[in-house]
Amino acid sequence: MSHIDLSVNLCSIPLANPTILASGILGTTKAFLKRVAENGAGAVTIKSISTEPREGHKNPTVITFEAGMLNAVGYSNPGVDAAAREFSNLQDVNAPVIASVIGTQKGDFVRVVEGLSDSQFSAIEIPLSCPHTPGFGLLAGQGTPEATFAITSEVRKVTRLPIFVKLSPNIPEICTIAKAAEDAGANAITAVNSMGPGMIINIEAQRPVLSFKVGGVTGDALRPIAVRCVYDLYKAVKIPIVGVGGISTGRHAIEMMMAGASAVGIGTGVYYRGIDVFKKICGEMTQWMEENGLDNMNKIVGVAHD
Amino acid sequence: MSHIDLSVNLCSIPLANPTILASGILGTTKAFLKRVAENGAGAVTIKSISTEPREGHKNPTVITFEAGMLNAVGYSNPGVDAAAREFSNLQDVNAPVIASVIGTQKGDFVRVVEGLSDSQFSAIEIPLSCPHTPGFGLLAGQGTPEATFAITSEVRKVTRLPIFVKLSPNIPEICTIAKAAEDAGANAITAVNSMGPGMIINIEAQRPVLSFKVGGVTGDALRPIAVRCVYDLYKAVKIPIVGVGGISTGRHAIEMMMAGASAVGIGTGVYYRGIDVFKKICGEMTQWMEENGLDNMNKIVGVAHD
Amino acid sequence: MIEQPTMVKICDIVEESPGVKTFFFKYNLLFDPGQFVMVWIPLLDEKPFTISYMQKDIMGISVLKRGAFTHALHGKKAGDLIGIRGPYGKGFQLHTNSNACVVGGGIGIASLATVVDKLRDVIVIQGARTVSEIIYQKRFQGMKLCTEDGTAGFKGTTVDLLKELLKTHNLSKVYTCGPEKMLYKVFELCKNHGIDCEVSLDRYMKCGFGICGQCDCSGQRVCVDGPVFTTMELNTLEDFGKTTILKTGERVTLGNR
Amino acid sequence: MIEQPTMVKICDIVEESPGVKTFFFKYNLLFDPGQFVMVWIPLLDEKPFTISYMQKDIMGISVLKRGAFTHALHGKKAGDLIGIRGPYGKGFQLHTNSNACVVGGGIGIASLATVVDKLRDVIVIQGARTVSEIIYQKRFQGMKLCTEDGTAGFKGTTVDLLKELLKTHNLSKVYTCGPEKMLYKVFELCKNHGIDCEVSLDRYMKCGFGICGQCDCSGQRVCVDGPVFTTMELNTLEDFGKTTILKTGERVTLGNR
Ligand SMILES: Cc1cc2nc3c(=O)[nH]c(=O)nc-3n(C[C@H](O)[C@H](O)[C@H](O)COP(=O)(O)OP(=O)(O)OC[C@H]3O[C@@H](n4cnc5c(N)ncnc54)[C@H](O)[C@@H]3O)c2cc1C
Ligand SMILES: Cc1cc2nc3c(=O)[nH]c(=O)nc-3n(C[C@H](O)[C@H](O)[C@H](O)COP(=O)(O)OP(=O)(O)OC[C@H]3O[C@@H](n4cnc5c(N)ncnc54)[C@H](O)[C@@H]3O)c2cc1C
Ligand SMILES: Cc1cc2nc3c(=O)[nH]c(=O)nc-3n(C[C@H](O)[C@H](O)[C@H](O)COP(=O)(O)O)c2cc1C
Ligand SMILES: Cc1cc2nc3c(=O)[nH]c(=O)nc-3n(C[C@H](O)[C@H](O)[C@H](O)COP(=O)(O)O)c2cc1C
Ligand code: FES
Ligand code: FES
Repeated sequence: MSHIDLSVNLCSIPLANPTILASGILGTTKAFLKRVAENGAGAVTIKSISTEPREGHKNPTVITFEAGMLNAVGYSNPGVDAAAREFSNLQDVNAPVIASVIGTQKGDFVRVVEGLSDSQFSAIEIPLSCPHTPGFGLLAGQGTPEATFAITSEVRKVTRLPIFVKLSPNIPEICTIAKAAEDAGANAITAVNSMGPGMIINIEAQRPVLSFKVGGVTGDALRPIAVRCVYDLYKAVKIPIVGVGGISTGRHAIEMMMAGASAVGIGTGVYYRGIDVFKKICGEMTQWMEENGLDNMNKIVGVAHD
Repeated sequence: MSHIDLSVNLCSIPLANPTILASGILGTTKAFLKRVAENGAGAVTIKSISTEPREGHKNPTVITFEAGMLNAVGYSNPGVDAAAREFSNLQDVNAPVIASVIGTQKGDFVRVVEGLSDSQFSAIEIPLSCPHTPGFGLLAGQGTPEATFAITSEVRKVTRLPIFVKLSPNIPEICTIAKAAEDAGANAITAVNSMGPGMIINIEAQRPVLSFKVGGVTGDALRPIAVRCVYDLYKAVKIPIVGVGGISTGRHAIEMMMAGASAVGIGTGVYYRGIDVFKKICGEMTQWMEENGLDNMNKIVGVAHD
Repeated sequence: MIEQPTMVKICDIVEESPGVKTFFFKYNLLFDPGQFVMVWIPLLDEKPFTISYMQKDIMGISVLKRGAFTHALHGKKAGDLIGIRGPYGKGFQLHTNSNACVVGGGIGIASLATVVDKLRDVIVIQGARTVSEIIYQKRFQGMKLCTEDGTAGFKGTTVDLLKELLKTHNLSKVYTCGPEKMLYKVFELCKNHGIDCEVSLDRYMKCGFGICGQCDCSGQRVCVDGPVFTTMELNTLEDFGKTTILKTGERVTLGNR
Repeated sequence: MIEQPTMVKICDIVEESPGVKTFFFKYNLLFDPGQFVMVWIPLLDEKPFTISYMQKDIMGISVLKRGAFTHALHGKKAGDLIGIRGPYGKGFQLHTNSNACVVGGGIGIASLATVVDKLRDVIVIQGARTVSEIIYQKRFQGMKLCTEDGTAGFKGTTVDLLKELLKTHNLSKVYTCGPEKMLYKVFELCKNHGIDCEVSLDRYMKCGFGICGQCDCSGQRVCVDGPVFTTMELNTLEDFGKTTILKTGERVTLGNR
């Protein structure tokens, strides 16, 4: 196995392998980040942080269905001050840590980035694409090219860390928005956030199951949509792409990278296959590459394009 | 079982039950329509017809994955003249038949509707929402409120049959478009068409599987999105809604109707459960209604709303 | 395992004490003692409760009235529907041939009840603030009680009572659930006596299946990796007995109860 | 069953005749004689072919060069990859204890080849326009041949030859595949003689799994309900021998071949 090299260099951040824990999955505490890194993730992302603490939506907030998962957690988070305490001394985590930063106003993003600047984060991710939290993302108009440009530019001014802008799969003009992010100085695109929103109704209760009624769809259902987004983005922007959506096997990861992703985010996969999904995916990738005579990730990224 | 009444009245068309064969599934020949009706469908829709014959995209055109199906058939159809021959004497079909009419220009819709006017269709469906055929639907800008209004108005002038406007789940402003259709004289909304598009890459071939590269996602993956669209539309328009997307069981059908659908379209369900999926769904609905003490569809439509 | 909430009809309600009611419903769910279900009241909320009764195809949960959700649950009547999904988590490991003792503080006894049902030959300690809070008195005859105010049984805490017991009994296993400060003391006491201990922890929960990251205890997901942890595991959990995570995700020092 | 095209490596290619090549690949697929796979050439197209060889874990398809796709297939070399999914459809029902005859017209013999392999003791008729089109001569020794131009075997059609055969043989079952006009004649002939007949039909195919509606024959999906139909079924198929459906979905009268 030794001659297969899974490492990637993402905006000058060296990752031992291309699997990244997606934001909002387990990334609530430093202890979880450590555990996920021990289970093989090449990098880990914290759950999104806002200026003030947020309780999020009431339960049920996450529910599974035949084809994936539906969630409306509502960006619960302890706020930037408590987060700065929780995520200190990040060198203890055995993989680069990406901060996820949210806000309702441009200034919020700046305040959170500044509040986290003493922590040893390796990059800042800004999701402008949540489909189910009032005041944030799509519900606050952050998913337009203009807003994306404006927010990214502000964040650019206050950090020298790589900025990843996270986009929604819902928007037909995903490439236009990605270009706006690139123009504003983003260093990578994270594609994609959850899609929809969707709704699941419990027919005996005659009511939507999620307390927020609707939630973002993730997992298997999202994968073909995410792969298409990454395929389109690969042609549209020059900066690298982190492909996220429905990845839970080595084959899925390779598919996403062939579409054009330089690394892959994994969320719902933790549910499908356990916390060691990262190790499993890397093992499967290594085996497939051996069988198919490929020895490093450059032979894979973007090769599905003519 | 006899006291349970599944019948619905959709724009004055009496249906023995709310299950409708969705457009593009088996609706290529009159023989298939007959067979599907014999297998319990309350109504059947023909595969979309354009003015001229179309070969559609090359194969692979339809492919399944863990969470549903991906298709880019490319609107293959024999054109309106051959269709008028194929779909004559529709009284032989033991259920109302809905014509699906497509065009690249407003005038095309009119020509097709007129060309089919001697057949005994019960309604005209106009899908303005295909995500994967150049010249049609979303790829031709037909999914805007303006285009929807314009096309629906033209069709309204040349037919007295009920008009169903079929919408895409991709578009955040689905309610605005539905209202435009309603204002232009549509009698029902069909929600939804396939979503995405999505892409599946064969990693050994290093190429997208569909010859058109991308295709619309249907089946289980689509259901929560479709249910949410119908839930939103139910609040936005007064005309009835035909809920389509990922329905393959009686529970799914009831869920869609509780969201606000007056009837349900079934496509990918034919793959999941066979041609008799209509009978199976009706049986399951009847049994569930018995167990839950409900005896007709009025007790179900829209009840998930507060 | 039920993935999505399934509505079940409450078929019986038993008032165990002024503050605690047990809700029974017909459902045949395979579960291990110590596992829990998420209970849903549509339009309100959904919260975790351990299965406290299992008789053929009748299950029960015993609920202490605390805040909005448990108040609403206490307002339910027989015939009403509630949603359940689960069972979730890792339950207790039962060894029938050991001298075991079950130590329940407050409503914690509900999480231990099916352990007692299964092991039968086991010492049961139930602690409460006062006599009116004691539950399951008919169910577990011969239970050793303790109350803070001395209104029933031993006057003092469950830890004090367990200490007494250890003077005369040779225990090989202790199962415990209750306020975390108490759990920590029981755990320490057992460690000092070389007794194997299994502890059921309590953290704020959302998903219940290990995804949302809400229920952290030193990198363990209490909903999936717990709620029951063994002595060996507890040795590595720095947060145990010290900090917990609020609904916002904020880490706070554990209160005294 | 393979849902999505799986790339397999061509391990051997045999030229059966100037126009027909058999492509072998390693793959262990359970299938019934008469079932088919969809063969994919990335960036080009994907079309149906019956499995014509099955030896342990080596499968083969025999392909007649006709248009763009089969030309491209004929250009493949050993070591090249092609995609396959399937097997699809309903195959032949084999009864080993019957006096069976297999009647193949043109490349239709490929669809019948594994029937012959399985039944062994069976009369095989292969018809072609001329001797150079005859295939499988070594594979099926004692095959009865017929050619339109008389360059090999009986001069005339397979139907003529079958008629001759019926004078001396008592057949209880006929399996047939080839041009539909021929199939219809074989079916009629068998009906007149009270012989059970199974016919493999050919329709333009897209999905292969019964969804797209392309392959209609009187309401039967040739890809799922067929391609093999029995005498009883054929009696109800009005389109059989009369009309077929083009790629556009247009219904046309069947040509003479
Ligand atoms: C694994 C597990 C098993 C439990 N089993 C039982 C049981 O058998 N019987 C019983 O009465 N109680 C049990 N609980 C506690 C029960 O979940 C809470 O009492 C209940 O959620 C309180 O809700 P409330 O709205 O009435 O009160 P609130 O006023 O909202 O809260 C009161 C207390 O309950 C805790 N709590 C509230 N919501 C949650 C939540 N979603 N997850 C965890 N804790 C919460 C709060 O932290 C607070 O300390 C269990 C908890 C866990 C984690
Ligand atoms: C169930 C089934 C099994 C078959 N098995 C074999 C076999 O074992 N060996 C073999 O050589 N051929 C077989 N065929 C026929 C084979 O699919 C066609 O010869 C091939 O598709 C021709 O493609 P082309 O591009 O080379 O020719 P084209 O010029 O495109 O077409 C030539 C002829 O093939 C038919 N054809 C083309 N595409 C398709 C399609 N997608 N589906 C069905 N027919 C098509 C056309 O109707 C036309 O009559 C089978 C067909 C079916 C339906
Ligand atoms: C329970 C849950 C919570 C999430 N929370 C966040 C979040 O806080 N911030 C964010 O950017 N994305 C969030 N996401 C989206 C994921 O990061 C990811 O983009 C999405 O789940 C698709 O990937 P997957 O299919 O691998 O899960 C969340 C997803 C889930 C399932
Ligand atoms: C193979 C296939 C072909 C389709 N063709 C059409 C079409 O011609 N016209 C149309 O309006 N919708 C078409 N659709 C969309 C369906 O009518 C339906 O809206 C969609 O499949 C969602 O429903 P489902 O999840 O039940 O399949 C097609 C779908 C599939 C799977
Ligand atoms: S409650 Fe979500 S991870 Fe435990
Ligand atoms: S090929 Fe699609 S239904 Fe037969």
